[in-house]
Amino acid sequence: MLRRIRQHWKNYIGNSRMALIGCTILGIWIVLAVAVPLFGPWSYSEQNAEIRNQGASLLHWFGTDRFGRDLFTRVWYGAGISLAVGIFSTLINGIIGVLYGAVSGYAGGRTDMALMRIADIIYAIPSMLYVILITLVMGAGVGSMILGLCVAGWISMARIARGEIIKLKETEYAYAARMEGISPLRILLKHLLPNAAGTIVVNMIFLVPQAIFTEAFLSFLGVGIAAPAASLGTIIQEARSQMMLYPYQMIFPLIVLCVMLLALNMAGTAVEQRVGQHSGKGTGNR
Amino acid sequence: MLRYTWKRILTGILSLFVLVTVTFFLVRLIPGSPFRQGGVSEQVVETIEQEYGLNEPVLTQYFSYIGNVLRGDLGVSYQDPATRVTEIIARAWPVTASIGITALAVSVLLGTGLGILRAVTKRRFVRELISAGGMLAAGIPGFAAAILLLLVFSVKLKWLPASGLLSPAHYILPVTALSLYPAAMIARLVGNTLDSELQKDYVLFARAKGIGKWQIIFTHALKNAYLPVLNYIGPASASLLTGSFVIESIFTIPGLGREFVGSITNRDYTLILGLTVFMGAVVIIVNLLTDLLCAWLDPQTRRAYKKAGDSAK
Amino acid sequence: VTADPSADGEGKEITVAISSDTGTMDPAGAIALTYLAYSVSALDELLTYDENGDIEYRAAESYEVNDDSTVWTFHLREDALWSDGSPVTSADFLNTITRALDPASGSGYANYLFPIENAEAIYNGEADMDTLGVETPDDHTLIFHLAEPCVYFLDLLRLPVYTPSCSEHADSVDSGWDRDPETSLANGPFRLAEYVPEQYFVLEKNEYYWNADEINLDTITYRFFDDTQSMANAYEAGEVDVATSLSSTVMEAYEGAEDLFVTDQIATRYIYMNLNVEPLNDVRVREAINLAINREELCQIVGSDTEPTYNLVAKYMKDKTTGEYFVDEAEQPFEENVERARELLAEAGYPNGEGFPELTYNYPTLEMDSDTAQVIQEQLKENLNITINLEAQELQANYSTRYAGDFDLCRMNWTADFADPYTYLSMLLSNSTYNCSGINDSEYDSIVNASSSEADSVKRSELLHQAEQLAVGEQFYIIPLYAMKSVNLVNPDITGIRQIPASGALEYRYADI
Amino acid sequence: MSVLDVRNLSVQYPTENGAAEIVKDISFKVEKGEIAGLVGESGSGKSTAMLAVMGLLGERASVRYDQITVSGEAPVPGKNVAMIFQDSLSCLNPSVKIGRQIMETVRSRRKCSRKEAASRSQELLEMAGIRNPELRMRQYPFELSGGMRQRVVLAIALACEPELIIADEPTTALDALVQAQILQLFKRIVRETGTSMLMVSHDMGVTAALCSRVYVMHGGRIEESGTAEDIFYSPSEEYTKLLLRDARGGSLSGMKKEDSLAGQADKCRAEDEPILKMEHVTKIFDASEGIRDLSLEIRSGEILALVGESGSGKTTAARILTGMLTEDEGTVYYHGKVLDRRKRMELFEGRVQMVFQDPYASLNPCLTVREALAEALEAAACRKSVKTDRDRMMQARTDEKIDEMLRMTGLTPEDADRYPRDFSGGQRQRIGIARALIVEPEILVCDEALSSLDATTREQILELIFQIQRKIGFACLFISHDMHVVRRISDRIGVMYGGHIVETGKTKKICADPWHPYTKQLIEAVPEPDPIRAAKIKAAPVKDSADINPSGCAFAGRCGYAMECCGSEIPEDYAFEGREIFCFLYSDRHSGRRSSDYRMTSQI
Ligand SMILES: Nc1ncnc2c1ncn2[C@@H]1O[C@H](COP(=O)(O)OP(=O)(O)OP(=O)(O)O)[C@@H](O)[C@H]1O
Ligand SMILES: Nc1ncnc2c1ncn2[C@@H]1O[C@H](COP(=O)(O)OP(=O)(O)OP(=O)(O)O)[C@@H](O)[C@H]1O
Ligand SMILES: [Mg+2]
Ligand SMILES: [Mg+2]
Repeated sequence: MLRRIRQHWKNYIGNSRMALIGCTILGIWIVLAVAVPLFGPWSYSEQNAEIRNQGASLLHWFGTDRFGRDLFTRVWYGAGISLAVGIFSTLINGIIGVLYGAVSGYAGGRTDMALMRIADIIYAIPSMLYVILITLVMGAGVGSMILGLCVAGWISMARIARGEIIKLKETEYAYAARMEGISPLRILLKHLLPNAAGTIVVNMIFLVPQAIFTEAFLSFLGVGIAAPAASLGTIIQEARSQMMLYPYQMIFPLIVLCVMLLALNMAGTAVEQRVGQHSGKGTGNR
Repeated sequence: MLRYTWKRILTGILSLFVLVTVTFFLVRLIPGSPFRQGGVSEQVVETIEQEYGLNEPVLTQYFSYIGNVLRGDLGVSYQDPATRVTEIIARAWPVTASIGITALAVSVLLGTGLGILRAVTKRRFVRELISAGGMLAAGIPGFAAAILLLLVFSVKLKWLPASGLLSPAHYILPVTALSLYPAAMIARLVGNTLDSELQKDYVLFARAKGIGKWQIIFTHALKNAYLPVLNYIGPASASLLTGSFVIESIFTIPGLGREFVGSITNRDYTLILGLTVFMGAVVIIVNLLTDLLCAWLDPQTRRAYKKAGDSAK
Repeated sequence: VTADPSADGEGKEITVAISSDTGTMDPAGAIALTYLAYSVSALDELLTYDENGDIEYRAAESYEVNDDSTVWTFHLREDALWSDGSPVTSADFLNTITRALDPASGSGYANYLFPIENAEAIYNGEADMDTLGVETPDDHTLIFHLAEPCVYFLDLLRLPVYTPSCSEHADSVDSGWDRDPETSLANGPFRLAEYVPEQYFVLEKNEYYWNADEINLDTITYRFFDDTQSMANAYEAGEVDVATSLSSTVMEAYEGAEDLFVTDQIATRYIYMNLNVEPLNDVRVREAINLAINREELCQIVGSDTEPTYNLVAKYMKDKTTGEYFVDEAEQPFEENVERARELLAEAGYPNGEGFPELTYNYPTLEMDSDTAQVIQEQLKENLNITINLEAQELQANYSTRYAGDFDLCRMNWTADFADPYTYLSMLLSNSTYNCSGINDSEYDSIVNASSSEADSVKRSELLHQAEQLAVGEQFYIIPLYAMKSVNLVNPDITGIRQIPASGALEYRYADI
Repeated sequence: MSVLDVRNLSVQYPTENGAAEIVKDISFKVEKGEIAGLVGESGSGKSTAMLAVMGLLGERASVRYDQITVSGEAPVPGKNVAMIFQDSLSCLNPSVKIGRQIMETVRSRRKCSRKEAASRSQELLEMAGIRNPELRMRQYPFELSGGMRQRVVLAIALACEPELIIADEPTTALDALVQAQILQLFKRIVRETGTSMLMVSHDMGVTAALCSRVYVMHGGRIEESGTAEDIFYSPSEEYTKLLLRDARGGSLSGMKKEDSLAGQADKCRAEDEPILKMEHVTKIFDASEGIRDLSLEIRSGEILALVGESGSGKTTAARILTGMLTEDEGTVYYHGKVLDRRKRMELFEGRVQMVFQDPYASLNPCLTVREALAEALEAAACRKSVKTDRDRMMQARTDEKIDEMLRMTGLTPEDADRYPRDFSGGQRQRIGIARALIVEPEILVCDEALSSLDATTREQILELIFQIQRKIGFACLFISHDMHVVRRISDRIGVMYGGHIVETGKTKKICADPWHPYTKQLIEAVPEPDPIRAAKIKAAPVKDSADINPSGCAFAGRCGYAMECCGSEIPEDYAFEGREIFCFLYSDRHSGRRSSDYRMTSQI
């Protein structure tokens, strides 16, 4: 198992500097997002009218917001929510999308056609509609946000997975496996998916920033996380009206968000390059 | 090819029909009435709902709506009964389309240009600069970019107008904000695919033929490298053409996205449905065009399509 | 489009930022912000009150009323013309009224016609239009017969349903006449010159206006904005000359600047407590919650454009007879007191909040309400140790929730329709459509009803105060939170902008640059 | 002055563990109007050296040399030198029409109008032996057959009007007949235009047929150089001798095996029902390609070879047999039972295995060798449903079996835990064979399993298949376009043309005395690694595959003996002494009514 993990690490990350930087930043961000709200001296929701809108100080590193809440704690709390939303929705979308796309691509023919048209329709329904519906049924919160992102979020993944599977289905080793009499499910799981993994992983990594984007966008519209909890998107949105007076209230969360997305993009790009190299080496004749 | 196109159009129409159905019922599930406003009494709301047939069984409403849609009638906006939904689309879409297409053009040109530069340049510095720039641009959420642009260029520096779409200068900020992300993505894709395309034998052969570097890139490599890019541009242009609510609201642009969010907040059923149908149609048409364009660029796909069409006999 | 004072030949023009394009411009239709902005400059109502509370005659020259305030006769200006040169007649006023009484028109103000004889019956389809108590004996006389005495009838006259619409063009709400410069005629100082949906509309000076000499501006352009932030940006970028109803941060940002123009808004934000929900049916609990909220602190956080209020009637509404703020004439209904609140809660069976069920607070997804909700949640937690769950809803969904009475606590905001406390107090009547929290207090009902036929203004005032004290200070049916100011930015070069006393909105008809 | 003069050329590739010197200080020359050859095994650095000469290596490698001149000047690609690459499909841009690809070359060489360029391109295509150039110029590369593509590439090279054409394995992927045509063409071009040519190949036969001067390259060095006669008749270096021996297939042991095996197969055939049989199978792709009304049978223990030009439907037939494709019409029998066309692959239950052409694409890169082999075994075990309590024993046996199989295919058990990417092409092909054989199949299908390998490796693997076949005794369908190989390994040959079988029969007989006109051409076109004999090969005239007439004999258009009936009727199956032949020359109509003891002989 350990060997596998190390193998995968080597496969996907290698010794790329970019990946290292990206992963390190992500690691720091996750640690901060967990540790600051848990162990910090302030709580993300505690208000104090006396210290409203104070700039950065030794006591409050990012200053305070208009409720007198410590912005440092809030920003990291929000980063945690954003990351959680991003990562969980990506995982769910990834799993659903890959399975759906793989089945569709592997089955082919009418099944494929029907499944893909269903996906098209779901994709064409504006996401606002069902996000609102979900928040109405489940109430605003992280759960409904993730659910909302997952209604149509898996479709791009499904398309990618389908494309890969259709490509791989025709490879000679897939035929060889079928000739050995291995069951279709096993062929899918052992032969096709692992080989599509590179593309899938790359796309999944890029899916995380997209989910965070969408979450921030929905928060911007006001159908996001329920107050006083907040994601980075909501914190930025809340600070928008104060922008001219207290720009730091927007700048700090924005920087944290951008660095987070940047780190994810770096990791993704690094893996992408790596996977690209691989496929170049692995299957080509030259 | 023609057969395939027809088949795609037919499934497109079918999808559109299902889309209308699903949206119709989805919208009714959302609580709130289109006529309930600050000063309107419950009684009034009921009377008007009756007037518009909203108290009838949902199924009856559904069938009459479908009937109307088939006749090309998307109904009148509940919010503003003097205006037909088609009129609203007719005035909002050109606005959205004009920035959408400009943004698309900008991002395609910029993205492709930078992508090519990244793939071709021998200078490591330029390469990394473009990569880093792309990652940064892709890492700033659209709304944040829009707000920052607005703040810097129009509020602080007063160089560019902040709102509306009254003159060419008004286009600059929203188009910039809209094209940042797609441009970065396109640059990344073009860079990557071109990189691998330039490794291929036919490029080497073209060089052995004595063809110039730029001619190789433009007439040979780019054509092949553009397929995956097109697959990105397709959905991206669909979303640009159906309007970005955030950008439109930040820059006060009277486009489709804003109209759509407005229609949802107002529970303007006919408008929501009309816009959904329209946007769905745009998405489907854009996807179809992308596919056909891909086929045009890639003769092998075209052959596959021909086969798909034939075997459907 | 910016005003350019030096270019005299070009004409004087200003650009005003207003909120997004909603509703029709037909006074009998489902009107909203667009109409309000338009009518202020383009339409003359019969008469109105000026800043000092004196009557200013507009479309009417004079009026008479009988002793028991049931028959009101208005004499229209003979020289008043529509913007195409045709005369304004009493039939034009009747046109709006009859059309508004058709429920299909979707008029939100039709119920303000109900004091007129048979109006309600006609609206409900129980009577014929002929029976309506409005008479037009000649082109320049308009007589209203009221079913019951109504002392505040003059205040109603600025409502859309009482403004004229040219009977030649204004036929139905959905014919689109209201936005077409050809057919949308004005009897006021400005007329519609151009209307671009969702973007802007342009008013030009109406040369046929009877008082055209007093009017200085040539053009007013109204531009629609989705949110106050964009408006402020546009003002800052110099694209508009006037931006209204901005957020409170503008007040801080422009502190001391000439541009800042803060006006009082005749509005109250409060919370409905659902009397059908378990602990809230106990008046002690309601009182406890009311006393436990620290409104000073709340207003500090929500914004400097808010001021604590302990009344239902808007803080800045003036009593026309005295010229004073109405609420200042009586004692404050209650005082905040956390100690007392805790005692009350204990008396109600929840010492230190123990066993108190979690209540849900529904509010619309507006920034101000979201801020308010968070502060109240925190305060109640801290002061009473009770937990409030927050549920932000889209505005339209929030309305639905409210009408359905499907809430524990629900935000409410009321901006006066006309300048009389009755507009507030009538909301809590047991048969009011705005009473959605299950208030059913016959004592209260009788006091309020008595007030509307009380011709003596002092006595009437007393009755109204008494009613307010009963509802807010004894029964604690609601949680009043704060009154609001309107934060506006106005180009300092512009003079002569007035404020309409009834609503606090700005009026540009006498402005100059 | 020599046209090409290269002195002391060295090339280094930067790799993870330091720079690897691929080309080590080589010098060579090409004189005016001559065809020089560069031979050597795969990976010896031939292509690298050529790219270095062209100056196309770019930044990928560091190149050092004392001199590279083309007629005294520095080489300019597309001007004084042009190059033809090995794989014609990958050289042509798949998404650009042929015409455009030639015209741009013409126009980059001489400034002229579009029209002039078009007519010049047609001229060039005709010169390269392409009929109907107008049509071809409007087509995309994938619409052309391999041979035609190779001609297009040549036409493009000619468009450069170079003094020297470097051809890097231009015929390796082609069948013998087309190869012969191309070789003829090269000769003609050199003769007519006076262009010099440097021909890179690992095929000694091709080199012998074409070149007057030969350089032998090995491990980045030039081992030996001289005239063709010197090299082929009196090689001095050990390595050259080795190459020649492999090329002549002269290992006597191989011949012996063939004999003994053929005898054995003879015996089996008499009694056994065919294991796998297809009757009147038709498969049409698009409009006209594919196979038509094809019947074929494989008997237990025999090696049946399918030969024929590219696109004749060999692969299609094999794919239908194995179930990778479904036929449009016809039936496939397995041990006399009709096989359902959809589920064929599953019905075989692993008893039919295949070794694919591309050793790189036929192994799952995510599985180690052991995993891949174990999986095959497991699947086989599951089917036999031997699910007893001896599972543990099974595991041990599995490992044992894998080790044995690896040893048998010339790998070591330690290799089992490595991933396919850690192996060379030849090694991978061995793994592919191991995987196919470990489940002890009844039938093994090898589709061009050896054509991507160099002569030495090919020789080893050929031997391997042979040995194992003798040991296990499976039947084998062996598809190849290399007549040398086919001749040595197969018991029976099926010759295909245009989707039909034109002749089947015992290998020895067919090779010694081909009856069908096409077979004859095919066999004669094979170049021998012997300059004198190779120079004599003739090439049949070129025909586009589009000329195939569906209502008559497929070969009629190209056949020198075509009669009237050939164009209008499809010839039947005429069987004589274990030989079946589809040609009217052998019909009663042509040869007359015959008595029962009449001995048919070749009619041509
Ligand atoms: N870009 C590269 N980087 C590192 N090594 C390379 C590169 N290209 C080729 N090689 C190595 O150089 C060696 C010679 O390759 P080359 O293609 O010149 O061989 P060849 O003689 O043409 O073989 P073949 O007959 O198979 O075409 C091989 O071992 C190959 O692995
Ligand atoms: N999947 C396919 N789709 C369309 N046409 C095909 C397909 N597979 C094969 N063909 C066509 O069928 C014909 C026979 O092809 P096949 O691959 O069987 O030839 P082959 O004898 O194996 O040739 P080669 O020696 O080049 O491998 C060719 O003309 C080919 O273009
Ligand atoms: Mg080579
Ligand atoms: Mg083949």
